[in-house]
Amino acid sequence: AALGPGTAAVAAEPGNPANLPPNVPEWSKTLGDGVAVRAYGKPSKHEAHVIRRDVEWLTASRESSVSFTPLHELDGIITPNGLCFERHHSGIAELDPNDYRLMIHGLVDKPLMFTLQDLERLPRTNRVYFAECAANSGMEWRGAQMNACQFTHGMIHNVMYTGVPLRVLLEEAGLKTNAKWLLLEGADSAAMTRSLPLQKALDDCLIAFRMNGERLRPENGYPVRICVPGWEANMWVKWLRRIEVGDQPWHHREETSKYTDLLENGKARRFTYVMDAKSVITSPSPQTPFRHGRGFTVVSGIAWSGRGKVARVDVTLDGGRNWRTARIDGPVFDKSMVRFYAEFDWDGRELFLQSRAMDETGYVQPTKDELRKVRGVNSVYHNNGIQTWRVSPEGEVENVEIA
Amino acid sequence: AALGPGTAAVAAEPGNPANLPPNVPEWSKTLGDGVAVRAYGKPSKHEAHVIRRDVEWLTASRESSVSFTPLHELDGIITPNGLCFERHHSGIAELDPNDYRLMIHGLVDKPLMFTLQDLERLPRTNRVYFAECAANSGMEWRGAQMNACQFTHGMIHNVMYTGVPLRVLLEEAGLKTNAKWLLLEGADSAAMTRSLPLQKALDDCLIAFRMNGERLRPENGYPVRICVPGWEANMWVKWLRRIEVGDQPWHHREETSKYTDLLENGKARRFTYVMDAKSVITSPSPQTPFRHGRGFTVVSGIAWSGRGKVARVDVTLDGGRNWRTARIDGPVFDKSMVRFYAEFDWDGRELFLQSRAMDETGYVQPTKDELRKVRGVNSVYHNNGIQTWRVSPEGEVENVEIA
Amino acid sequence: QSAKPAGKEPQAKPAGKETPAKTAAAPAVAAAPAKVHYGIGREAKPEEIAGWDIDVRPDGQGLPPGKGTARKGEELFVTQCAACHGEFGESAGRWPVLAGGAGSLASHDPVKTIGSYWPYASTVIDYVRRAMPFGNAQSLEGDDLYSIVAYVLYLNDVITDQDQELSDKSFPTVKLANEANFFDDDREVSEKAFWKKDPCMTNCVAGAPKILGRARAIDVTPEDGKGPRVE
Amino acid sequence: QSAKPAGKEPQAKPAGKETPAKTAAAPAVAAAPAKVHYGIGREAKPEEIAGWDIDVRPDGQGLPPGKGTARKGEELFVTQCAACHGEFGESAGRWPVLAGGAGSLASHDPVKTIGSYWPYASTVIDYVRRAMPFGNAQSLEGDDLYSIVAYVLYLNDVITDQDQELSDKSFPTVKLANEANFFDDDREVSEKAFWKKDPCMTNCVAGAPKILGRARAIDVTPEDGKGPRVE
Ligand code: HEC
Ligand code: HEC
Ligand SMILES: [Ca+2]
Ligand SMILES: [Ca+2]
Ligand SMILES: [Ca+2]
Ligand SMILES: [Ca+2]
Ligand SMILES: [Ca+2]
Ligand SMILES: [Ca+2]
Ligand SMILES: [Co+2]
Ligand SMILES: [Co+2]
Repeated sequence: AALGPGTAAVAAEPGNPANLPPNVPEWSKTLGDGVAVRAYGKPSKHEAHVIRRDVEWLTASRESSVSFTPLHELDGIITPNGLCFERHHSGIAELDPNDYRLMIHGLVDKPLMFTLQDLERLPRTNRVYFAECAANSGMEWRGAQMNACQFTHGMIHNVMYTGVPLRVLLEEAGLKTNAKWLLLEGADSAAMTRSLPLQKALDDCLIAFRMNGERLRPENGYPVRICVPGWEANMWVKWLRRIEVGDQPWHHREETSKYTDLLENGKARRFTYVMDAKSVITSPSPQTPFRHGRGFTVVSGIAWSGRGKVARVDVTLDGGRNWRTARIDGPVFDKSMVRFYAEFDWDGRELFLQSRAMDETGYVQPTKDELRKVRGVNSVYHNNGIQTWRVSPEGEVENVEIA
Repeated sequence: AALGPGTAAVAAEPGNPANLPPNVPEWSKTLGDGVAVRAYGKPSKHEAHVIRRDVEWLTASRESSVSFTPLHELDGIITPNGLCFERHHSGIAELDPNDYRLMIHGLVDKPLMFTLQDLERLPRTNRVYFAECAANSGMEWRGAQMNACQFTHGMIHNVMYTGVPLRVLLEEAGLKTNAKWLLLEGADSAAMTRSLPLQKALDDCLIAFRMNGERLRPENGYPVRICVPGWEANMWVKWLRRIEVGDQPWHHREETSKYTDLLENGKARRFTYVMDAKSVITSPSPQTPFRHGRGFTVVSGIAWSGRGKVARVDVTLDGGRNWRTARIDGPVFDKSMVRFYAEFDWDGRELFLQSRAMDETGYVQPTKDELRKVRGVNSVYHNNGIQTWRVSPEGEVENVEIA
Repeated sequence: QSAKPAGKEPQAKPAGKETPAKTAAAPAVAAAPAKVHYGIGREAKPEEIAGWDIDVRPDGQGLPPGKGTARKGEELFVTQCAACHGEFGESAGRWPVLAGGAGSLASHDPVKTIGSYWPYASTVIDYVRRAMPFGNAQSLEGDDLYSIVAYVLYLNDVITDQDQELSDKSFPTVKLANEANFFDDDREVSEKAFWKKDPCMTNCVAGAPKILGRARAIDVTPEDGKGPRVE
Repeated sequence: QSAKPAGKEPQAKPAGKETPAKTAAAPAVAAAPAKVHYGIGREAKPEEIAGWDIDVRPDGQGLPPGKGTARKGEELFVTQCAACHGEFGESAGRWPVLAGGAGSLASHDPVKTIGSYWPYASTVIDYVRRAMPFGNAQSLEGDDLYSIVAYVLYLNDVITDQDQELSDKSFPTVKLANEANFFDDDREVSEKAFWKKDPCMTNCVAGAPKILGRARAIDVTPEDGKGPRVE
């Protein structure tokens, strides 16, 4: 109910009196499900709204489409596996792990073939990385379009991977001196390919077989994907079946037709791998408005950078007139999300919330207008402009663009 | 097939030739499930064996029993929510979050009542902690009994929590000067209670509402549990409904009849809260033997300490005659699991694998015999003795005790 | 030769009340005053507390009003408890044993019951009130509660007169025999040998390993479904 | 005024081959020699590689044997492709457009097709071979593949003679018009203004915020199910 500026109402206390003190609810009297009844557990039935969602009008078929992580319903920095956004080009390849093979060939001393069991005999490592689709926020280039944090920013997840450094496999095969590029190829029916510069391959790429402790999920490349830390998620080829070593890039469909950034003058950038520093306030946001009326409250969001660690996040309540540095809480890893909070006393007035990430290289997340000035509005990819949420006096939140 | 010592066989390559190169499998030709078809995802059907399991003979009913985390099938340090071990005393309480209330009363200036929404308006924090049941490895006091890492060590999980420091809530209520102990009480039909010293409550306890980013799972206390970092998991009361502040402990059933440690002379320790430093090799272990024959391979395990950070883990291949320091890989947090690896070239001979954790206080995980010397074999709880796995020349692994 | 963990992450203490005051964004339009209370949550009403405040302490704090005798409790126990715990607390099948075990604590096979092990009688009334009967918790109160508890204590030879009345007045005088045998955690003293400077790294044990026992031989790992029980 | 993150965690480089050699436990019974190769994985056989090595590069490396013309490709395209992409590559419904868009790249509504945008013809043969028809991937080879690709290039005015033969020999000579308009990522130069030392903290913009656009007005957020498409 709208009460006018500055008069935000305190919501009535939720709940069924029969279950509230002094009464004793049923669940405090009778037995619930026993152990191992839910041998592999899932969320409460009261959380059925916390799901990946897609945008029907985006593509012609769900097999080549994207589903979005419900960022507005998450906290901390770990994305639960069941909620990691999906981007498939021909649906989920469902491999039998016994039939899994990774082939490495081309400019190597000895072409090699690995089973999944083979990979697990090599020295492995555990790293937390974000994977962001370069098209994340791509629908916002021309202005505020999607009225939901899930759809403006949900093509990202942050996961702890276990895998073997790609470097180990390449050294096992032995690189020829003219080796400069790698072709990564998936086993899905898009046979997804990307060209990867050798230097990145030898730096920090992982041949990953686990996410957040357990096996990769089918929708994330089970049994093996590659992690290309800080670089656009399209390169993180899933269901990885083949790595060819070559002396030049392949210029395949995903690095020419797609994942090139068209500028205003009709020219296009290619090989734009790194994901620029970015942040977004996840709560409040259109799907999680303020329901509590005035008083002390928490603004929460995430920030990340493909160039290294997030160094700082600023938050504004007045649309960028004045900024305060937010509190980063929880682990700060290289090329990983961080979680930030900004607490304040809301007096019930209209707010224009924004967050601004800075990374350890000194890069500062630009405004959308700063970005458009350099790139125009046709780039599709790499939109890391600052997001504005308007909070109404009633606590409703909407995606707006402001001057 | 047994080939005798030193002649471990290399397993035949797995797989269906129709799906192996040069052939192109079905999943590289046809479309799989589209995005958001699995709105909340789950593991591959080929991972159906990676589940929580219980031990039927342990208790009279599954509603008061335990299920064990499949540690042997996990890596890294995050336990996926669906696989976190369960210990219920009257089954899973299934609360409606609208009906959730937390009451704080007793020796406070002002008794308080919080809704879930209230808790989320207070400053929150993200921390990774292990929760280990004090009865973990309790079946091994008298000797090697359970032939599975899941059952010898699976009453532990390691999770990133989001919650409000308990200190914040207590300060909001205002503590009377004679406040010394807290009673924690759950909303399940065991109305689980434990007494908590105020000092710990003000130090690092969290009123947690999220695990690994999403809401707590029902089996882990949805919507709110308390984290008591480094202390036995029985104190991490789930479905937390009430905190009473008092001037003395309550000596309730879970801190008298249970969770007291009976020594050989018939006397018993009480208030044994801290979980001592401990470790276990999760792979190879009886459920995940060596299937690869001789050659380079990886020993992997976890270590943790309720007293702080794990400082070091040693591994022996010869039953404790000689030790080498293992490689800790991944984040090292306070009162959290760490992951360790020890790679070596297996020549196919019989091995007696052990791991030994040390924490930053200088505590060294004892052998089972060292432990029995001080405590006898009737303690039930707090068995942190060094685990031995025998690896046969064929690669089979079994739980043994050795001299 | 000490391992260098790949990355050490100091976990700062969770934010207390001061943290947001120091570092959080105050509304740009007007700086938030440093605050003592957040003003979140509401006062809990006495009648609300009364409904949930069911705990009982050894000193008698929290005892509900009521009275009862073992004689009156026997029938209630037989109806509501014996199916699991046995008519005399000896247990039916694998459900918990409630009585017996006197003198067994220092033996190879200790039986820990209310009579043999528990330090405080208040724990019985607290626990039965909050958690029993299993599956019908918080159903017992007043005279029925005191009577059942009196019967359980009678089974344990804690009271020997079936007609002795227990009430919220008299209950704190009931003492259990084993109370003095509990002592607070002393591991940092009694187990201080576990804090070792330099654990042995080479030639720590003489001779080849000898197998003393194997879990396989005991053969109780699921799916076998047999074997001893633990608590 | 810079935030102090609660905990900074340096992630060391993933272990390379040297790491285990330096720190891993060698068998206590016999120290493992420092090794150059782990000896894990087996040699991939030439015929295995041949079955999976389907990529094609602009310089012609990887072109499969075969030849074809647009005239022969038309019928194949109509049967296998047109249901989605339209008879002339104009797209049916919301499936990708394959032709047209010439001169649109610098406009407000760029149409990026093979003819208008793609830099290399090799990408067409590579992609169709690996991924099309959608749902029946890796089914096209040899002359059929060359013919369909020739037809797609013909629809895009890349070749203008329906009978021009494309083959593994001639394919590398086919050039696309837009090749020169691609350049490598230059953000660190062209966007160096985004590396700011001290971003503005107070009074950064004059006046109150003015709303220029609202997602609500566009109203395409699910479940509405209408609105523009993106790639
Ligand atoms: C349907 C089975 C069942 C019934 C009926 C039942 N109990 Fe229990 N009782 C249990 C179980 C199971 C436990 C252990 C619960 C746990 O693990 O936390 C238990 C535990 C106890 C304990 C604690 C034992 C110990 O050593 O810690 C007492 C005391 C007790 N019950 C008393 C009673 C009384 C009195 C009644 C009747 C009013 C009763 N029980 C009815 C199943 C039952
Ligand atoms: C059932 C629908 C369908 C059929 C039939 C089909 N395609 Fe496609 N095509 C698609 C989809 C969907 C995509 C985009 C896939 C993705 O997102 O990765 C696509 C993409 C393409 C592209 C790349 C377009 C671009 O701009 O990047 C080309 C070229 C192409 N198809 C050619 C063909 C040819 C040639 C055939 C027949 C041999 C064919 N397609 C049959 C659905 C179809
Ligand atoms: Ca009380
Ligand atoms: Ca029995
Ligand atoms: Ca058996
Ligand atoms: Ca090739
Ligand atoms: Ca169309
Ligand atoms: Ca609408
Ligand atoms: Co890019
Ligand atoms: Co204890």
